Amino acid sequence: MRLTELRIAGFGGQGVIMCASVIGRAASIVENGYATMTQNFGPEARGGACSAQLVLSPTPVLYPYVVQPDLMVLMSQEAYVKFAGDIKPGGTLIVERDLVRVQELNVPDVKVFAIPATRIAEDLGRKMVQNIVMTGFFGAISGLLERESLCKAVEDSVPPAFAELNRKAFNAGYEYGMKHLETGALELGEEDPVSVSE
Amino acid sequence: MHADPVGVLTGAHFLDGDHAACEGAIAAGARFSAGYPITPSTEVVERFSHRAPKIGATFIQMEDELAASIAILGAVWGGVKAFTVTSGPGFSLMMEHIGYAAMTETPCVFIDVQRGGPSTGLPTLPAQADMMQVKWGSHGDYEIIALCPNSPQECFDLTIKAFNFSEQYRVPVFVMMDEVVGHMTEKVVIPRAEEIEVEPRRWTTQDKSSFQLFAPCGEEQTPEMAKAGDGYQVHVTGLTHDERGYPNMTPAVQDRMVRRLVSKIRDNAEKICLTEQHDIEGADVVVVSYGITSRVAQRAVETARAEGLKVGSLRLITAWPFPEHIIRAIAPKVKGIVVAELNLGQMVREVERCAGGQCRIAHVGHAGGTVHKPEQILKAIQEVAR
Amino acid sequence: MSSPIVSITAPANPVEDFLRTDRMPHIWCPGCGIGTTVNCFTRALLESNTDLNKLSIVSGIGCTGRVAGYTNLDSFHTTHGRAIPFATGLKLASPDMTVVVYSGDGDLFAIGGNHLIHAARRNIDLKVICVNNLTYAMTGGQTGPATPLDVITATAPYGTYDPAFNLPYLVEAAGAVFVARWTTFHVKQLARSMAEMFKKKGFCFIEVVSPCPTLYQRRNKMGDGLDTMKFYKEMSKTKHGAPTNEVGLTKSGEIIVGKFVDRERPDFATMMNAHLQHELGDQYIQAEGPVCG
Amino acid sequence: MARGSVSIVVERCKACGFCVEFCPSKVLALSSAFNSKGYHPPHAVTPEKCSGCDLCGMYCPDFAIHGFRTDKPAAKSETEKEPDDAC
Repeated sequence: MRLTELRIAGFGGQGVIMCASVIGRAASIVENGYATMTQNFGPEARGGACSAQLVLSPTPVLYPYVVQPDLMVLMSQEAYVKFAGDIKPGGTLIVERDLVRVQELNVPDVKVFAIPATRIAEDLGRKMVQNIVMTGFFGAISGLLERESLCKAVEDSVPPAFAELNRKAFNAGYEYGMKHLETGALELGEEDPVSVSE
Repeated sequence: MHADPVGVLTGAHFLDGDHAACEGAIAAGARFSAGYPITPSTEVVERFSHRAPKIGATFIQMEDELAASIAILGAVWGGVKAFTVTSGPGFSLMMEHIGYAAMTETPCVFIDVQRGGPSTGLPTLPAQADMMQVKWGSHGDYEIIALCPNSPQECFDLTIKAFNFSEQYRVPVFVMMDEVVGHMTEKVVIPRAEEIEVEPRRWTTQDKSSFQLFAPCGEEQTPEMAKAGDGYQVHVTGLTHDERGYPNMTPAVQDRMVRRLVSKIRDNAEKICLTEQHDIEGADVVVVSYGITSRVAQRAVETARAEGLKVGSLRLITAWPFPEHIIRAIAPKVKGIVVAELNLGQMVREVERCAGGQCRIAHVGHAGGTVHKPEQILKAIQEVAR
Repeated sequence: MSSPIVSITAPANPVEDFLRTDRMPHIWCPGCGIGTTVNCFTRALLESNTDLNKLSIVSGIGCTGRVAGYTNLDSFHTTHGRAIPFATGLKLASPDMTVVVYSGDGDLFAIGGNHLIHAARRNIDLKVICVNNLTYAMTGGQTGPATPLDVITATAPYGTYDPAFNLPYLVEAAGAVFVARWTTFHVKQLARSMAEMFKKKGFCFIEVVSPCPTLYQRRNKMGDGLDTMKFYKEMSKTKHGAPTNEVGLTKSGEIIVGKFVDRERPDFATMMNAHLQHELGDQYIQAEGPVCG
Repeated sequence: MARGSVSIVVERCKACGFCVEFCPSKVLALSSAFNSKGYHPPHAVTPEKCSGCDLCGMYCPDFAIHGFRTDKPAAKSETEKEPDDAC
């Protein structure tokens, strides 16, 4: 694990905080590193937008906030517009393919990876596990944490009755990520394969 | 004694500070809480309301903070350990009962998750601006104990400590969190119950006819407790009272009683003052901070040391009683002390008072809403070290 | 002086056992009715065989607030207006305790009004005795929430013009299960009413109209304590079950007394325990009073 | 023959007169003597009429007087009414 600043954002109901919490749990409890999660509690974060910040580190985290994220998981267009430009040069953007239209950023060398997490979750029968699909995808793309650590954190975060479904969701996202890594990151501004349904 | 395992969620958890503080309270033996919702503290009692019915505890949501802050005192005299939770505006309403708890020597814990003020201020954003209010907010002379956690783990650990101090000294104890610490989520390790030291209430076994509810015992100058229903016919009043608890409004009794309320804490201050000190020996500059600011300050200290500056750090875990003896020892040996806090000048006054002009004091104030940038603190270190 | 008859075999005044006699004489003025209500209170405790080790008395601030200090019971003299929330905490932490709140009209209905209505709404098992002397007496006779219209007070030198609370009406509306009113003239009825209240579960309320000769009556040229007692005797009318909206007090009009409300409604703890038991089943662990270790 | 008697703690009395006024048998009157606070405590002017009903004790706001029976408690006769029934 290396010092990494993450932001995960989307709209309420997508399980943004849960996604961040699973990653933090995997890093700090399963892998015994350090993770500090904060959330945007300001009124500006209401009305749909929802965002969590996560600092992962091999040593204790001192400054609790994210200054310039190394990696962002953006699950809505609003979140993309609001946060994408804050990414660190050379950083990684992970987006929900059907909900985010990636646009040109004034930041060099940003890598973009997209996954239709909602659609995959729907195919699994429960739209609500989209955040866990996204967590799996994050795991594969970022390579920050062990696959097993994340999967264990997912299982520890959900009621036992839903463990199987969430494991499936996680694996689906992870597999999609591994395939995506083979084909490489998207170019910014690239229209295809991102399709925004309007 | 050890914690009751019924309430102890042994293991590693990924918890925010509010939830961790609730677990600390439960581990410490709290079995009653009365609350009134207020951001950013509400999660503490939300969790308690969820946990209470499964551990033989009671939660009641009261009609306001005045009610919450005295319902817990009623519960304490009914024989349980109790606490309430609030933030700035609610804390202002509770001031009356801080005085009442101090005057009646009622062991209890208040958790204040500080947000920006004055007034409604910044409900969802941090500050450390209740630090003087917690000490001086109620009228009259009294002493309290206030602890400042800087992580969810400490929200757990120090809430237990707060309950222990409250029983040891029969005094209200305050866990002075801030919004960042309250809402940040980190790993919290909850030990096994037998590894958690819990201070039991010091129930009296003295004779019913001669027991005095307010007669000091031991070097802690703290009276033993009896509860309603024990047959002691206790009388508890906020009026100036003698050792039996009877109102006695004379200058002599006032002097005797109030002096003891103050001295039981002041005389034991060195035992109560918890600090974390790094590299103070030989330092040119010492950075004093507490709560979330201590983490930000530590980053500044590390940068300064990397630049070759001789910088030490003093973290106030106990803010009240103020660790006067430590500041008095540091002041003559350093060029200056940098005090960083999320307010425009509160604990720095204590530092100035104790330093007594023997070194430079630089205050890095902040009106709240977010934490300092480490560079702000670094700049002050560099200036003082020059 | 002419010798009062003192029988050598005189049994002790039954009130003595309930008093902190080392604090007598008390601070109440000549002709004040608070002491009279204490007599009734102690007779009611005797009559109802209440376990005195399982009874606590909680007062707020004011003349009536001093009752807690004079009674040789577990007694709590709290802050102004907050006797009810203190008592709420005490009762919930100590469920087998009978908790009596003994305070005045200003304490309970002005500064403490919010607590009172919420405790009544929740039906917390508290026995509230409100000595209503129609004014803030301890502070010198200012207008209170129960001061009738057209009354001279220290802060209404030209007379009051803001309507008073009708205490039984308010308390009934808020949810109390037992509501009665007497005056300090009605000592036997008051004692009986209190004894009845001790046996009733839930939020119970007794208003006792009482003289404040030093401030209220004197300022309004209504004579002394004894004159006020005679006034109560003359103007009171017992109407059990009277609709509480018809029992509001005026400066010199009729005083309707009696038991107005006596109804059944599960109290807070009963509701809480039943509900949590239903929702959580075996997982529910009911709080069983003092635990402190 | 008196069936009861009263006991008075003169120093507690503040001479409100409640006991005198509401004694159903009119046993009491305020005395002309002072206690140490300058009040005139009551005394029994017709002690033979005292029934020991303790209504004085119920009324006394200063816990200064109470009544008690001196005879063996007998079954209540029909003429013996509870004093409060009058009010």
